[in-house]
Amino acid sequence: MDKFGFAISQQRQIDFEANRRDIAEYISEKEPSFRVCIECGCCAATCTTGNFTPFSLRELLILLKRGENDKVRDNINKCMLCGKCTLVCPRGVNTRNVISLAREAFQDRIKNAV
Amino acid sequence: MQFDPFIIPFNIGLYFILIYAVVRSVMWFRDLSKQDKLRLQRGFFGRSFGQSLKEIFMESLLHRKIFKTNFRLGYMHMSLAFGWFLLILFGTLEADIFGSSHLNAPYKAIFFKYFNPDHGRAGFEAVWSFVMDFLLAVILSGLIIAIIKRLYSRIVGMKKTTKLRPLDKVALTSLWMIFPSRLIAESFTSGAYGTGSFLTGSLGSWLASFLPAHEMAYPFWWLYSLSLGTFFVLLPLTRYMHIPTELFLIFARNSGITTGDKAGAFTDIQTYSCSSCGICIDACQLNFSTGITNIQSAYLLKGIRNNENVKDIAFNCLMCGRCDQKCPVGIELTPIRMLRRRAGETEHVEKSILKRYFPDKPSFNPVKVSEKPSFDFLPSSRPVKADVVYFAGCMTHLTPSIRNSMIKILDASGVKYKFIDENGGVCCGRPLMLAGQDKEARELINFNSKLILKSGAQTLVTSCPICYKVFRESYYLDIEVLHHTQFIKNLIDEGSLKLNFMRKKVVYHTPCDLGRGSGVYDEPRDVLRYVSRLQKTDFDNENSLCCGGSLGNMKISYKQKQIIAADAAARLTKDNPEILATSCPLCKKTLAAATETKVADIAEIVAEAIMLPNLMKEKSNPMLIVKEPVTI
Amino acid sequence: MKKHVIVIGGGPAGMEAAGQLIKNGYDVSLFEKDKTTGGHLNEWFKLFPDRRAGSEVLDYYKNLISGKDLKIINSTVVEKVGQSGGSLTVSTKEGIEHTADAVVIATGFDLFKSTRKEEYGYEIYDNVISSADLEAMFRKGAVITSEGKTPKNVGFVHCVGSRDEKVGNLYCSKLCCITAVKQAIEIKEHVPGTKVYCFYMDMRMGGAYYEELYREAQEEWGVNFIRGKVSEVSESINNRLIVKVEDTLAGRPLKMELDMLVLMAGMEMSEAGKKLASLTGLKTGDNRFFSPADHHYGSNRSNISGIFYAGACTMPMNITETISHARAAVADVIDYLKDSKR
Amino acid sequence: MKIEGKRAIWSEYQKEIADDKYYYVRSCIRQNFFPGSEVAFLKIMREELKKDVHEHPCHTTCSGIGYHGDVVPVETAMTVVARQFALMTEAGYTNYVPSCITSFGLYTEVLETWHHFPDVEQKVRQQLKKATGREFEVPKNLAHASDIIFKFRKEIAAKAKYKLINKNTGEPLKVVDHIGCHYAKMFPSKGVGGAEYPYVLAGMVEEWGGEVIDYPERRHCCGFGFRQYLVQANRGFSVACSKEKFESMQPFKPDMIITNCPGCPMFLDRWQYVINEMEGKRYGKDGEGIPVFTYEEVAGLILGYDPWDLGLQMHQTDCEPVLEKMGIDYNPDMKYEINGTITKVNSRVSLSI
Repeated sequence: MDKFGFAISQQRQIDFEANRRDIAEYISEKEPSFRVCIECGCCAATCTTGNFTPFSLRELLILLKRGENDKVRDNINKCMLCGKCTLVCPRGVNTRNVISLAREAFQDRIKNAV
Repeated sequence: MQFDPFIIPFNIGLYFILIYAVVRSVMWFRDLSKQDKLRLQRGFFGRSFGQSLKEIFMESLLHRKIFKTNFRLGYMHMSLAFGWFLLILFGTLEADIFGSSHLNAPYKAIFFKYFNPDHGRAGFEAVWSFVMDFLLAVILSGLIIAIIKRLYSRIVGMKKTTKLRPLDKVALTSLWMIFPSRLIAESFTSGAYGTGSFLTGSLGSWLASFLPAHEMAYPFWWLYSLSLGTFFVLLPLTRYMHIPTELFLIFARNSGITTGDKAGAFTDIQTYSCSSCGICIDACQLNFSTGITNIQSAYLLKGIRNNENVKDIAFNCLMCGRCDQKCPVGIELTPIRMLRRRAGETEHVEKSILKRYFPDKPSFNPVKVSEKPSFDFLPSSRPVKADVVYFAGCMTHLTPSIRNSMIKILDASGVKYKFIDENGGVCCGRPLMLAGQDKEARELINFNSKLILKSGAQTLVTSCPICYKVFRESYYLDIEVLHHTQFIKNLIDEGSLKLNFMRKKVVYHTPCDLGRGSGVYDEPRDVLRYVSRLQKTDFDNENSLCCGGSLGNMKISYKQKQIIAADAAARLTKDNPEILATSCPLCKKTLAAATETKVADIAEIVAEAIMLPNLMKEKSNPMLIVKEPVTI
Repeated sequence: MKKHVIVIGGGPAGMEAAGQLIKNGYDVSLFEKDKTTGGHLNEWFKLFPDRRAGSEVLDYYKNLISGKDLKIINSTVVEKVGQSGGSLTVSTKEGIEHTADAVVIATGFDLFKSTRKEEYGYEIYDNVISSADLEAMFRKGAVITSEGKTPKNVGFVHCVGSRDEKVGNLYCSKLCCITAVKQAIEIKEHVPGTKVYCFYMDMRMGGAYYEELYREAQEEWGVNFIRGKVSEVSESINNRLIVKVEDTLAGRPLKMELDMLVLMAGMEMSEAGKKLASLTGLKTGDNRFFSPADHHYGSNRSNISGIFYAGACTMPMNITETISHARAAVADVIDYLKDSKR
Repeated sequence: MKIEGKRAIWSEYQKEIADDKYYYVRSCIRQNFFPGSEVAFLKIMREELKKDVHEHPCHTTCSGIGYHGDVVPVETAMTVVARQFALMTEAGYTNYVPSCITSFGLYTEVLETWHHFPDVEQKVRQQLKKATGREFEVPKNLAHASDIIFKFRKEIAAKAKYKLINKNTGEPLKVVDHIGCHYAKMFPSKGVGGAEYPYVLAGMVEEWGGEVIDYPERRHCCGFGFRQYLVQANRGFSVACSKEKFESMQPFKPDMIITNCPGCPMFLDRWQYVINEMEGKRYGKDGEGIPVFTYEEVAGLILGYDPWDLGLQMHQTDCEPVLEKMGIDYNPDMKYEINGTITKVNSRVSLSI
């Protein structure tokens, strides 16, 4: 591709139309509290995993909602499910269930793919 | 030779169920692990045999435990089980004593009246008939309660999780028909011959007054036999399978077999031993605080038996263990649920009749998202040396006053310790296990184990019962693991912690994972008694409530948790204590938000009670402290 | 003899002030530039946060002045208030003068003209509409695109004409956020299957039950909120709107196709108010609204004695605040007329 | 799309453009990329419109390319600009007409700066005086060369031999107008039609019979961006910009692109070739490219100038499809005629860019 000594840069933009948002819809249906997140970041601030590695539940939840699923799938397993985020969430989001549902949804999609 | 064709259905049913019970028992035995087989053999031929017989009598027949919790329910179960047992016993004796021969085939006892219609006119025979009628009356009274209970639960709109399948309906109908058909058959025969005692005799003579009793009796004897036969044949397909299975369970349990963390024949036996009595539903806080009535253990086991997808049921549970404590059959409900969580989603399969008589072993394949390790980002741990290591736990970091109190106590007691997760540690792994992710949990367990072992400590102290349970059960640490309440108790006993007595009225809330989960009931209460005026509540020890904050439940909303917490707090603070004490950071946080009463961890109460001389050597004073290097 | 008070503007503030003044026994004349009183309230279908009908508040005003001797002069623009001796002279555009002992200015606000945010293509792209246009759709009971179809994806742009130096408005109009939330819910009510996205800079949910409504929008109606201001709008070959926004919390630019885009127009000092200010010599602030004598304890008084302010001519206000502000103005008028020695 | 809405905005962005006596300054890079364009401009102005257009031999770069490439500080740039103004003043002209969009942007920026900070202007005056001994007057009128053509678009249409109309179908050609970023994005009020919906090229296209396409990425930069293409490692970003535009305009099936900036036609033209080489993708009809023109070339074409005199053979994306559609009478064999001899050039030679 780098015929001329460079390659054409890839889009960084989230293409909302092209993305699959079915995982977010699945979670939202099973755990309605997923919808009331206001992205305050309290979860990420207290996160046990976030103490060791750049892991932000807030970011992952947004990416899920936008259908940017790859990054979520690559990172969601870093969660230890310790539940601190659930305790500090000002909106009462059942974060642990959201994560479990996300894992489940990815699992199902992997199954379907096979 | 006394014979009539109507006995054939009964005979088929009886011999079928006897053979089936033997075959199924052999299959279960075969599926047990090697150790468990050995245990069962020793148990069966050993001392626990007597214990098992006693238990069978007390529980399977008399239903003592159900009696204890619910008299009406207990009577119902006892009248049906013990009543029927006695009816068979007395019937057999009757056939033996008054029949034409000794050691009769079972049907002769069952249909004794048909073959000996003249029996029971006077004297000893009449007394015996009276006893038989009395037993029948007892059973029928139990049956009436059962029918009322069933109708009532429909009237009040309690939802059944699964619809009755056609075979279930047939089985249930046949069960309900057994005793009424016997009553009517015996009554007609008695009416025709002028025999029978207070029940069959009176009913018989009344029926005979306007019906041709002699002709009417025969079809009802057929019905009686058919009902018995049908019930016996269909029994393995219904929840009444619990009757034979429970016998096996009692022997297995008394031989020392436990559920453990692997599925197997014992789990299977327990699953089939549930009689769906509903006591677990009554014990469940999700039921009595939030009105969730379709996820309790009875439904879980029913779903597993029916091969349904029980994932949502499995995860909607506080894992508090209240039902385990109350289960009259002694099924290890919470461990079975844990196994089910690990299995994740299972597809519902409608099984063939044959498969339902001889089900496959339930598969418990854990959910795997990826083969990659999940936590390879964790840093390699640097060793710290200490006699005692203190692991606060994630939840304790959200309740800094507990953490600070523990530091104060440790400093005051002069123990040489290291605070290994001072700057935020790695989760103990139990939350992942509760979510069914054992493989991932194992990674965290390995990480923490290394950290603890490298410290060379002899004692591990934690403030969190969740951590405590998993440290004890799933970590292979060859050191003493103590919850801080136990540790404080030791310090007081040794005399290294001098405390003032505070005249405060305190009640104690036992955290689920510390109490029912780990069996630690006494030490926290001892410590509290040492420093305060500990009061009783209706929910002490094994009967303690869950605070509602449980990490075990993945499904309920925050609002529902709040309701459970408020309900629990209200019940615990009924007598207006000054402090609602607990020994779990999560319980403290949850309860504190749900009550006006001051909620405090035992560590906080103790830290406040430390005598001044102890405090003199307090090392946590920022002016005196020598900063240690970061430990993680 | 009764003292004469002239109220300029027949919106909620003016009506409230006039009604309360009549109650207190004054001779009151109300000048309204439009054919009818009611102001912007006439255009609003439902009000936040309880989504009651706007007409209910209009009915309240009807009751407030019914049977009272209030002189309403419609279709008349007041241009200037002059001082002569102890009394005030109110001059209309036609040059007719009216004398008054006190004047209450309640000229309210103008909705920001969305064409000024050129990049959003208001009045260029068919399905870019303003919040007021959407209210008109609600009143008609039909939320449809220009092609007459039911929109499947609807976006809301918050802060159009507010907090935007490029259009000269540094201030927050305060009501657009909650209006967007209210309208988002109403869209879901009208067209249940529609997906709604709100593009916001900050969610300013300061009023009573605003935050609760925001939560309701998320939880019960599934309205999506994306933090980031739309930078540009264009039209695809299929006549769908393409919006570009940065999802600031994801840290990534985002492109989305919509069937309808609603611009949450902010509030500006009314044109009539501006003219009145300059001809009368009333002070205005950097935000161009009337500048009250004191922001804390003199928010109804002007720099000219005898002239008072009521409502959104001093700053963006909701109906509740407008009514309270108008009542406070009446208190100031009463106080003023009692003290004056005439 | 409501065209009235656009017209309303266009009417708000009127700009004063001088009608004669122009001091014309050439662009550094256009002279190399599309030398025919500036020649065509002069020819149209002088011969068709009979205007006085002055060119000064001492004119140098305005330094805008260095300024935007972060190598020339603003004060230096201002002093260079001041020298150009001094040359204009010395020549006795007051209407300054740059050929380059970046120059136009820089001149506008400098004039605005001086307007708001007169002390800066004084300082620049002193510096120029010290360095060159020259003095200058600020131009009375600053207009980009495309503004001038816009102003006389009707006069040119009146003389036109061809229209932007497909001869075969009678339908207007679909034209993408691409405005250089520095034309109005920095100072919207200085551009005809403003920055959001610029009218300068759209006005010409409309007048000359074409139909302007409004496609989603019309605002996007061509990818020139100075810093981007100058550094080889950044060129991928430059191509990506052009590519985004092509992807966006493709569904509208444009017949051609018209531009008013030095860099835009260069990059929109050359990157089509590069994208095709790297990804095998073309954006025009039937696997062709989309021809890219400067506004002078388009004006020249409709006035009937020979395509090869206009330098259309310098384009990497072939222009012939548009010539065919317009029905222009041209000799394909003369495409590469140099000094009377036809040289065969393989246009597919892989260039090192």
